[in-house]
Amino acid sequence: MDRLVLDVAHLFAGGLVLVSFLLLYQDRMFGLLNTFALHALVVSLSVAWQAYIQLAPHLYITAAIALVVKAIIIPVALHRIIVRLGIHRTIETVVGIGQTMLAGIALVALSILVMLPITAEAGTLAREDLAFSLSVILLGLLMMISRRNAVSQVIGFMSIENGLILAATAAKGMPLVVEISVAFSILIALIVIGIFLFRIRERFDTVDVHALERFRGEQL
Amino acid sequence: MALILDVLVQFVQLALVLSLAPLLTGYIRKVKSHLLRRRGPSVLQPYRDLFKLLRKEVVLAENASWVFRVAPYIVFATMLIAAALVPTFATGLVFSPAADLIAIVALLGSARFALALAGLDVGTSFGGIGSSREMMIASLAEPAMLMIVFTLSLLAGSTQLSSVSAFLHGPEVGLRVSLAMALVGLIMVAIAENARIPVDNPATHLELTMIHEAMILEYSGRHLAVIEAAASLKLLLYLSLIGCVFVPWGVATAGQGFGAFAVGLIAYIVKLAVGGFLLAVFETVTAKMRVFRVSDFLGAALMLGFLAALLLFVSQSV
Amino acid sequence: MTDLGALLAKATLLVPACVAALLALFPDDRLTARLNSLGALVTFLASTGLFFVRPAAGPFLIVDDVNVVFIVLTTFVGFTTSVFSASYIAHELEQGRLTPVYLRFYHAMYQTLMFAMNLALLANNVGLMWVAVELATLTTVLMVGIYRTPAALEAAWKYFILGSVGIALALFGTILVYLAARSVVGEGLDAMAWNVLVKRASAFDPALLNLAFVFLLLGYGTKVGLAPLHAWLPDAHAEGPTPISAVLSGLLLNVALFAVLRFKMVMAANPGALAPGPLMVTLGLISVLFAAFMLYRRHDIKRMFAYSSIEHMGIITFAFGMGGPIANFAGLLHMTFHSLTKSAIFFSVGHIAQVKGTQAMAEIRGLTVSHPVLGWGLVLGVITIVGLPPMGIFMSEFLIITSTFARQPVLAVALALGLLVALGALLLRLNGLAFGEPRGSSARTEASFVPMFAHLSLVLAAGIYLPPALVSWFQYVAGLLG
Amino acid sequence: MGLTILLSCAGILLGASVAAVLGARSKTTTSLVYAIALVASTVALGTACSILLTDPPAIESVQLPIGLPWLGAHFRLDALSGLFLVVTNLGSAIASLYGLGYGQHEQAPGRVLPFYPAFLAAMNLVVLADDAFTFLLTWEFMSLTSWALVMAHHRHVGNAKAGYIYLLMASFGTLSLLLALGLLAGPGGGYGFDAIRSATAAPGVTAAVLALTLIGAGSKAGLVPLHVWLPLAHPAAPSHVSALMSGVMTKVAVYGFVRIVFDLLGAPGWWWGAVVLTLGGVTAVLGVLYALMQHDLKRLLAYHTVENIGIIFIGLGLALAFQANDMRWAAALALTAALFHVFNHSVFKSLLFFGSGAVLTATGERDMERLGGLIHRMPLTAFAFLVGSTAISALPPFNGFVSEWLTFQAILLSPKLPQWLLKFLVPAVGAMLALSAALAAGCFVKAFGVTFLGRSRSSVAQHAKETDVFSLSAMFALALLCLIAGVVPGYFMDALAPVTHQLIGAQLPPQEHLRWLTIVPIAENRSSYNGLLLFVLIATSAWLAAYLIHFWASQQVRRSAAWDCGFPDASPVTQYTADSFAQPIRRVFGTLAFHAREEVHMPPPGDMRPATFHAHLRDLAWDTLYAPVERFVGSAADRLNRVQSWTIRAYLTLVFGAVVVLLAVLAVWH
Repeated sequence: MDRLVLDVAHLFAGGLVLVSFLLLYQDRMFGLLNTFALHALVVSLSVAWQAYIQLAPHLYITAAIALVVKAIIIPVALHRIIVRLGIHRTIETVVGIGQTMLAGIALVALSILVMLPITAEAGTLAREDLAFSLSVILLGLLMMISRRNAVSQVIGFMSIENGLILAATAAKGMPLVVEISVAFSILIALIVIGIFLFRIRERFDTVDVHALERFRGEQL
Repeated sequence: MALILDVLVQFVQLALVLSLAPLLTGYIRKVKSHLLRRRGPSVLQPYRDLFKLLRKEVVLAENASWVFRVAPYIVFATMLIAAALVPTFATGLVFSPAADLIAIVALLGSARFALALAGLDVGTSFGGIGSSREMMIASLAEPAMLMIVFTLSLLAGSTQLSSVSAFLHGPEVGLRVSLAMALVGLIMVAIAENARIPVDNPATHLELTMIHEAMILEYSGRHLAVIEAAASLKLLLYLSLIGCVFVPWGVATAGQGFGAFAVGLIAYIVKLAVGGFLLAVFETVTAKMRVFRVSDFLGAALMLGFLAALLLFVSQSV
Repeated sequence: MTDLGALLAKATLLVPACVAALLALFPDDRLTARLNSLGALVTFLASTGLFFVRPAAGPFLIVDDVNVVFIVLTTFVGFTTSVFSASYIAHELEQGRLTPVYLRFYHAMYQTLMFAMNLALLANNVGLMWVAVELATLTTVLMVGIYRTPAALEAAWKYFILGSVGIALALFGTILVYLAARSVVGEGLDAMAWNVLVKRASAFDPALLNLAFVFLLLGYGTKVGLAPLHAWLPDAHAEGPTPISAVLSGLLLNVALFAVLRFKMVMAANPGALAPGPLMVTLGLISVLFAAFMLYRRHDIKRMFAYSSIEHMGIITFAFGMGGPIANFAGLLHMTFHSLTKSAIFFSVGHIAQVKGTQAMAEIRGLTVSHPVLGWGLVLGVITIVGLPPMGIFMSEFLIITSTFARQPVLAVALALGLLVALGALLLRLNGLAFGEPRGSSARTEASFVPMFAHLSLVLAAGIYLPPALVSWFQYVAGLLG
Repeated sequence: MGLTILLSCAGILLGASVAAVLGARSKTTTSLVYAIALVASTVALGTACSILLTDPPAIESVQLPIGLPWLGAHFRLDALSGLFLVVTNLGSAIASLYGLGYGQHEQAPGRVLPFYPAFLAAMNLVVLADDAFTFLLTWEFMSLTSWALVMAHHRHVGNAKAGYIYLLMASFGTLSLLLALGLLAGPGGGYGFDAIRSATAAPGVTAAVLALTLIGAGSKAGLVPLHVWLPLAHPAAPSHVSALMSGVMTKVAVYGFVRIVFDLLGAPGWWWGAVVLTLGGVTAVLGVLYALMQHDLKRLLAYHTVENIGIIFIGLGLALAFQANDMRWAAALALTAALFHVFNHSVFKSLLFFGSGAVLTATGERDMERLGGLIHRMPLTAFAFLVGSTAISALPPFNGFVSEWLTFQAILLSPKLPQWLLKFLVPAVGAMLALSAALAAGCFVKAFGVTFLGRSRSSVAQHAKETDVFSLSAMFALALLCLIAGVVPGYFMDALAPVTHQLIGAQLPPQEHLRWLTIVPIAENRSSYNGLLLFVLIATSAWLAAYLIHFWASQQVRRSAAWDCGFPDASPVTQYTADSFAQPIRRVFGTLAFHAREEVHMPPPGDMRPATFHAHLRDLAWDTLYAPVERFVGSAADRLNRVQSWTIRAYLTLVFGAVVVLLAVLAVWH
């Protein structure tokens, strides 16, 4: 029984990393949204599984939030925004998809390398899971810096958050998980609203006033 | 009692230098004119000039301030005291502890300071020329002089003139290269300081070449007389300095009695005569140099003095 | 006694929260400023009570030697800033840069921010502390963007994104700490209670702690504004309302640094963990040197002092990184003095920018002639911040440099050069701002100078005489910091 | 007891400065502040004198519960601090007396009065401080207050820049002193001077400390090449403050050097002397050459301070060299010379700055090219200034000569030094000293002659009025002091004996009992000097000559136009100017010392354009040391400044990079 339980948990964690790679791979906006929905789905599933095996019903709330907010509402909202603001349907990348994937693999390797020294008595959550969530976080960061679109950057950030939720829920008996996930959802909601309010079409840095900053004081 | 006697001797020397100075000037002029196949004025001419000038009234420029009127007396007094402190016929006089060689050099500096100020006082361009050139020359001549002083005092282990000449009189001096350098340097400095050819020409009034004469251009009457007297005192001072340091023979020491004093006196006058003659010959055979060559001339003197001192520093190892 | 302490602690948290709610609902825009100051004053008084009576450490809240000084400092600066903000905001209303609606919003947010910071300081639960810091971030983001100029929105947005990433990193670190603690302490709240963590830290898994500290340092370090994580800080200071700049520099940076310090104590308590010193020293030194050079080409007065905040955060981090009783003591001292001084400087800068109608330093000249009090206040503040005596910062910098020089001469020389470069830049600007022929409007200011001079005189007094109680507190905490 | 009085004097002064902030408006405040300062510093002066003259000097120390918490503020009063307190408070007292009159002309008293007493207090406290923290705090506070005074006239062009450079250099110096004391204190933080004294430092440490102290104290005292701020800052301040900065504050810097190197650092190595000597010699010559090239009176005086600092450091270097070779009495002689020069320079430099201040108030001019003929308008000021010029030119019978004479005597002892480097170095330095002395005379012929003599070069100079009685009394007090210290130096040298005894363990033979007050530093037959006798002889013979001539010969005087080789009444423009006076010396030394270039544009005959002459001088120290640093900082700032305008994605990349790097480090660390 126990063996199986852990394997399922690992399955979800590994799946999340896989989906993160899929996110990195996407070059069309809508495909990205769908993949992110999948990402959120996997997270909610793993959270639910953790709730089940830890007998921690409050985790179901987190799972529900993940499912509703991130797998449904936000993708839909972003879909609307893209249509409304007429954002390009293709994703501008800084470096080619290929290099990004390679970098991603390197990051996964790094996170595993970092996790190696951790002694196994870290509990039921073995190093692998921790390594997985860390790699999800790093992949999310990589996505944020390798994509030029605001939307894809937001999605990168949300995948980071998924990784955090994964780690938090899998950390058995961690208090305040629900509160934290709620707080995070607020954050994300604000970001999405921000995109909408600030009419940010393509990038975070469309209005880059400081590029204009010229020094007008007396020289040294 | 003994103190009074010492003071008396001191004042004798004071009177001696005061009376001999114009004579020396006249004598040098006489020798020069003989060398030029002229008869020339009598050796007593300087005295006559002085008394003539003393009786004349003073013509002051409107702008002249008290500095202009006081300076001549300061110069004269300083020069007189300095000359009186250099041993002429006897060393170890009662006032000689008051000032050693360095102090005497500084006294000459004070006199120069006063005269340069006087040159600037009236506010004419020539006075300015004179003062600024005089200070330029002094800025090189004084260090050279001090270097020579270093050399002598390092040899004698004292800056006190009496001790120096006593030491150089003594046996353990021998012949030293630094002494030779010092002598040459001292002569060069003396020529520059007394405004003799080739540095300056005491007889010229050609505006652009004047140095010393330009400073005192505005002086007349008794002031001029006092300044002239001071100038001749300065010449005498340098000659007697060279004499008592480099040819210390015959100089009496205090308290040796009148016989020794008489010998010293004769020796001193002989030295003055020889020195004056050599100076006259030198001035006759050389030509005056451009003002801005003077710096090289005095730079050479400074180098000589410095080398002399350095040699002694290096040779004196403990 | 302790129940009274608990009451005070609760008051410190609840008063701002309630006042915030009240202000959000309160229609009248004339009284709001006063109410704001009043609330801040009550909070301050309540927190000063904590000096004398302390509650027992609960699972969520704790008052101990480590945070009591900072909580009092925070509430005090919060109060003085609210007084300053009253006169500042009135002027903004006249100028029409803010509408009454935004004013309500502003005051509500101000109290929320106070609540968040007090919570972060009082939190015993590291998760709670994280939530509080996130809340503080959100509120400040909203206030930075309150003027809704393109520049302000840009700054707010930059702050928002970078802050969120930092927060995310910090959360991962927090989770790791919990994991490290769980296997020793057991599941549940205790594994996140800070006092328990420190007690039991020696048994934790060092590898997990190391990983955790890396994330916590980077996460909260983003909030501290250490280079190269600093990017949000200058613009956020420059574009927001000046009271918020004062609170940001004076308090929020301190709170974030305080979070880092708490975890440094855990690290120090564990023999197997890597020494956090080198990391902090490196980050601190980078920040000092970077900020020092950045100071030269500034033309916006508020942005310049924001960079100076980066510099000083660097100094403090450097000091804690060096460790040892003297350096830690100096670091704590420097935290206190910096928050007082920098907020005072922003008070004067706020009035200056208002009366001159610009933040461009090239347009501001000869303040000591046109506005003597304001100008000399600025001069005094700058002289204090660059560490000239007899102000307190001279003492802390003296201790940091001398204690470092005996151990790591190279680092000390590098730090000293950084300080010198920064001093050169700030004095150069000060010359232009305070002296020479006055330029720009010389209208009278109806400013309240009390907060500014209160802060500066406190720093001055501390530079000459430190009360023994304070000294013993700092020495105790310095010992904990290892 | 004495320490208590001194500390309370400092306290009173600080209180006065706080009070002055409140009541800076009214005229009465001015008089009040200066009166308080006068009284306080006079009391302090008396106390310090009594300390210095009690034999053996009592060492008092006290610890106040302020400053560093676990250390407290230590203050100590010994012979050394006693001497420098005398210098400080003498300068302060007379400057305050001068300020009673001069301060009335101040346009912005609010910018002077609050800082002036604080400045005085700071200087006193530096000399009294007995632990590293208090020392540095008061030291930097002294810089800060003097900076505020420099900024008093911030609207004049260049003053703000001068203040900026000054405060920057001062902080630089303080930082290096801080490092030096940090080295001495060690990791344990033994900041007390007694702890430092008892500890013994490693050779490498002592070398570093000496270098840092030379930088720190030297930058405040104005050693070349750290002097650049001095000629900018000192003239910018109000004149009595310039006098204090030039005459007294530089001496406090010397005190810092002496305290650390002679007292705290332990037995010197012989090469210390070599380093200090070289710096001193170079400083002396370059300082006076710079001074000669100036035509701004106050700046000339400021540059000349650099020269005197050089002379003082020559003495100190000799003392170090002798002490290292255990020639204690020679070291005592050199140290006495240096310390006596410290006193003398503080006296006549203050006098000269007071004179320049009187000229400034009378004419509103600092530029000598627009002055001249002032001796007719302000005779008393002119007389006092003349005395000061004579004294600073090291001419007998004034005090400047005595200290230089002692320095020469010390140099003449140095052949006994075994080290070869010193054998070559010392005569060279001696030549430099002689050169600088001679140049100084030229410099002050120019300063006095162009300013006070000749004909007025501008209408302001024509209508100048004599200055007020307070300023005059201050100047004449100092002039009298110059003469007294010159004619009876024996008493002063005896007063210095306890200091040399404290620092070196030897002292000169007592001078005051010798016949006719002759001073004999070493031995009767070696060297001796008697200023009194010289003065009396010169005065009497001058007076006698004048009297006799006027009595026997003639005393008529006729005023007429100047003869001037027969040129008809040339205008005052044709007088020698300051620049033309310096031209021969510029030709001789200038090309070497500061790449002097002269440009003459002589239009062809018949052309109406005026001929022009330009002399270009460069400050080599600035070109070679400071300009590169300035350029580096500027370019580094420009490079880094690009970061300011990056995009958010770039910043995120920075964060990401930081994470990855730290994780990699962590991975490697295991």
